[in-house]
Amino acid sequence: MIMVKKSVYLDNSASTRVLDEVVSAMIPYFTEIYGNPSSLHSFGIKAKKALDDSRKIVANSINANPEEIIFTSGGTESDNIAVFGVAAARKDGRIITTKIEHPAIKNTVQKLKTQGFEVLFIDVDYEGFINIKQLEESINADTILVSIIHANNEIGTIQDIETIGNIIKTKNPNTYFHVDAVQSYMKLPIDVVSAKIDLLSIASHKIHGPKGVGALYIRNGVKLKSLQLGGSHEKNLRAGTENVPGIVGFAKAVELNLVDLEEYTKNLVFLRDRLIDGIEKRIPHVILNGPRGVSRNSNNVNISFKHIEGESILLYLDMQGIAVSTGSACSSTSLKPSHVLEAIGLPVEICHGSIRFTLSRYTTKEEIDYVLEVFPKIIAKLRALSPLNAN
Amino acid sequence: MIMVKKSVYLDNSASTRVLDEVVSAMIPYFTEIYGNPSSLHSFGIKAKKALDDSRKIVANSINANPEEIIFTSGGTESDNIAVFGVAAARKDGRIITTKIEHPAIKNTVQKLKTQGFEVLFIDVDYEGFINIKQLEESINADTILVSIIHANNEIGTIQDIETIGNIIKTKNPNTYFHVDAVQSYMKLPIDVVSAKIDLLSIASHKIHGPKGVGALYIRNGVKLKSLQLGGSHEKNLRAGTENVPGIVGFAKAVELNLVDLEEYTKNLVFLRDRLIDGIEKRIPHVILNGPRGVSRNSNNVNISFKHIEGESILLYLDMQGIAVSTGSACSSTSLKPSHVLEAIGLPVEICHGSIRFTLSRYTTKEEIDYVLEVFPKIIAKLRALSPLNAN
Amino acid sequence: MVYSDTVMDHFKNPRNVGEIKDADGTGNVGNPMCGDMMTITIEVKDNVISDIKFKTFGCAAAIATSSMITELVKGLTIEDALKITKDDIVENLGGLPPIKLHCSNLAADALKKAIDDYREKLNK
Amino acid sequence: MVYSDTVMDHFKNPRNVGEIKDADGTGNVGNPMCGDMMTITIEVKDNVISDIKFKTFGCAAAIATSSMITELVKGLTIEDALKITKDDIVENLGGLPPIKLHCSNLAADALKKAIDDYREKLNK
Ligand SMILES: Cc1ncc(COP(=O)(O)O)c(C=O)c1O
Ligand SMILES: Cc1ncc(COP(=O)(O)O)c(C=O)c1O
Repeated sequence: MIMVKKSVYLDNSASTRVLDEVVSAMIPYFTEIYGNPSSLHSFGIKAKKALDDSRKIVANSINANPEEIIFTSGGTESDNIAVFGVAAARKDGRIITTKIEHPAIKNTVQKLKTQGFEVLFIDVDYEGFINIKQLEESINADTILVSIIHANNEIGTIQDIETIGNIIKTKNPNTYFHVDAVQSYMKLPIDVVSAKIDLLSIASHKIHGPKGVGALYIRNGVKLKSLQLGGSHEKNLRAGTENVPGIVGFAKAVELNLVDLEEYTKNLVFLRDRLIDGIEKRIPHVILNGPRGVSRNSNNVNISFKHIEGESILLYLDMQGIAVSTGSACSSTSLKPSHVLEAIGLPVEICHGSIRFTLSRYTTKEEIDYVLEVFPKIIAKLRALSPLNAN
Repeated sequence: MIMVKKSVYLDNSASTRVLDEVVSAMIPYFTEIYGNPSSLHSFGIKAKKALDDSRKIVANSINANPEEIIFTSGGTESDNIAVFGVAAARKDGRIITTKIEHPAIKNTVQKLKTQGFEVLFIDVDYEGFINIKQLEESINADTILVSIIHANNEIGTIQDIETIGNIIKTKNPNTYFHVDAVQSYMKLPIDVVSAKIDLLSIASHKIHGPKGVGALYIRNGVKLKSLQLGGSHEKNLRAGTENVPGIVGFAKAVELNLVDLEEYTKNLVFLRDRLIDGIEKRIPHVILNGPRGVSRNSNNVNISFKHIEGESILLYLDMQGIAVSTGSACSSTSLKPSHVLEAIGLPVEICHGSIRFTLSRYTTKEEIDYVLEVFPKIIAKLRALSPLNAN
Repeated sequence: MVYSDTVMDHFKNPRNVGEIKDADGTGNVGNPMCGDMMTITIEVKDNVISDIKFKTFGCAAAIATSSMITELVKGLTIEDALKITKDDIVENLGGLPPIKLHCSNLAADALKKAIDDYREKLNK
Repeated sequence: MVYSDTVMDHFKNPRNVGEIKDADGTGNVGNPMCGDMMTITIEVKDNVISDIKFKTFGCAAAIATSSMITELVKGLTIEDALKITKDDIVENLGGLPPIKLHCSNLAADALKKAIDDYREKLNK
């Protein structure tokens, strides 16, 4: 009997498969329209046009103007330009963020703290929702920036950015509002105007586009210093020859996602809840991290398995062809438990046994059912190994 | 008679056509091995392996160790990390560079000047060679960094980095030596050990690899602060999900270039000199900028045409299907004459009439001959329009 | 930077290129150091610009604006010719990229100088 | 992070899993807060470790080092068992990723504690 090794990729918040149509859209920009968009000849003009067209597509998708979008090398760079760029332009003041940010925000604001900025981290409740009242009370006349993660990358909690945007602008219209939408983009509708957003970070490789490309929305009029210096690209806000094929691929991915966004979001929610329910029914001593229902990102399942450690679960699943993550991919090579799980008050020993499954448009019901079939055995085997189990 | 529109791309220092084999090498990393290299499952491990293999290839090509290479989003980012990174680690001191740097160095050191660093720009002679004596005398105990462009992007002058490296280390072993090798990489042999180089910037899209990828060599032991913060990628020196397909493509391009480096360099030199000689023979009142012979980058021809302006030449050539640049691509949308041509002492009015032709492995003798055929007519037509001609 | 079709047409096929021998008026503006220089010569008969020629050192926009202004004023009276503004030139060219707008100044200035020169000679 | 084949083998098929009822010695180390915890129980006959079992809460490296140490010391005299160092464990496993090296400490410590416990009981 020939065994076909299954391959079930459930780590789509770490990175996604690029859509075939996206690859096809990119290829001409490698081998035909390979000019530098700064060049004046027709090779350059064609490349420039591709940039402009892509900018329009990305801008439209969040109700922005094309000139309000700059392309970057990814979500991390977008976050860095937003935070460091505003800080450099304003020189001092208070910066407010949350306890559950991605390291690209967490570490940038922490750096600014060492440079004399006042930094506040807003608390979250046990489901990961920020304390809105605390936020409101924290915004003072000196507050230059509030940075909020829209859908959390680890536990999927969605913050109400419309309400937050209104609160910020009511308390201090000069405070900039940055949203890290890397995980929510193309999963939730985003309207930068109605949510009063000044800056918004997104990344291509989380939405079935290529790695190495991101974008930052910068509302017209926002004052910001560029970090990377060189030629006069991207409105002088981001020097460096533009990654034309990558940007074209990013825009194509946006276009393709928008075609059937509602439909496949519905399917994602169905599969997500099937996975949650299935695990909760089949496996004892589990805790779902993050909220249930509409306030949970459509692709995210994060569950703690008591008495066992996450890496072991991950590797046993991998042997069955199932790819998941422990906490966030970024911290998976460090030994510290996730700051997000700590922030929602999960006991540290339970943090260690947490697994994140993140689905995508490629995930099927059969795959979820396969996971539900093999998973209880894996957990049982590992719990049999555990000295904590007996207690 | 059907006219086939010619397409002669002579702007390879701006950006290059990606090799077909490079595209083929990248494709699996879009649609099959799309994991995040930080992930622990097999999708991640395969992506990580691709990164490691690519790092080895790039490291070998300059006689470095794999752990001395970090991948970036391009030449500009590599330059920025080198200059800003060393400045942030050392806090103050003297930085020495040249008057003919790319804006990615020129603008970064100028920024550091406003932050209290002492910045010196070394003079160059009429062919673009730096004043070695002035450099030597400028290196003092406070000198933290010397940054030198290896092959100039506009006029092709090659600096003798082995001699420079030795001078720097003799005068002050604690001075770091950064080389901007974006234009020389894969055109000239580079040995970071024998040239005593501490930091070296290269970019993929100048060597027939994809845009949006570069690398920075950082000698083991060099102290440097990272600019972009976030997850712990690239030895904590460059946060952000790695552009795996781009990096794989970059390494593939390196491999392919190395196969026949000598052969095609010989051919480049032949075509380069054929173009220079042909123009000098057929068109009066021209000036070759940069040196002749072995000290000129193999792909670079930069010529000033008196009495006419560069953009007009560029556009007339473009109408004939020939893509060239005026000065460097980056400054082609600005009205200021090139700082490089100013630095070699070319009168300003002549700077305006300068054209850069940059060849590649795809350039053929037929293409060069076609340029030589149509070019005299274009120059004659534009000179007939010029009020300066009569004088 | 992308030029309009009209700009490219005037750039490719500039009208009224040259210099009128013993012109009634000559206007020189610009400076090769700045990358732009223009000479306009006019022939005037009965207060009408009966012939006009230009020579331009400069970019495509500089050449096209020169060519356009010669077309616009040829056959006009001196007074009507002076009413042609840089905006008229830009409009007739179907627009110019922002960083090239200064070129339209240059052409209008050169024409004005040529007319001034003609009037000066007349008053001598 | 990539584990050696031997680590993966011991992780997939851990040897000597469990707890010896009425063990002659028991060693507990680690703390679930730190993500690692291990219990080793031994049976000693004529100064020889005749049986040994482990239970481990932890990563693949923690499980593999536990499994490996049980294999290494089973059948050894108490004195020889104490000579097994963490380096021996790592070597027998074909190496460990640097950030996982601390796991080998844990296993050696657990064994030592089990032996101490055995000796203490003996002396009572
Ligand atoms: C919420 C969030 N912000 C920022 C990032 C960083 O994006 P990138 O990996 O594209 O640098 C990520 C990616 O994991 C993320 O999930
Ligand atoms: C010498 C030199 N340095 C740096 C750069 C910047 O590289 P990139 O365009 O990849 O950002 C260039 C590109 O034009 C260059 O020629």
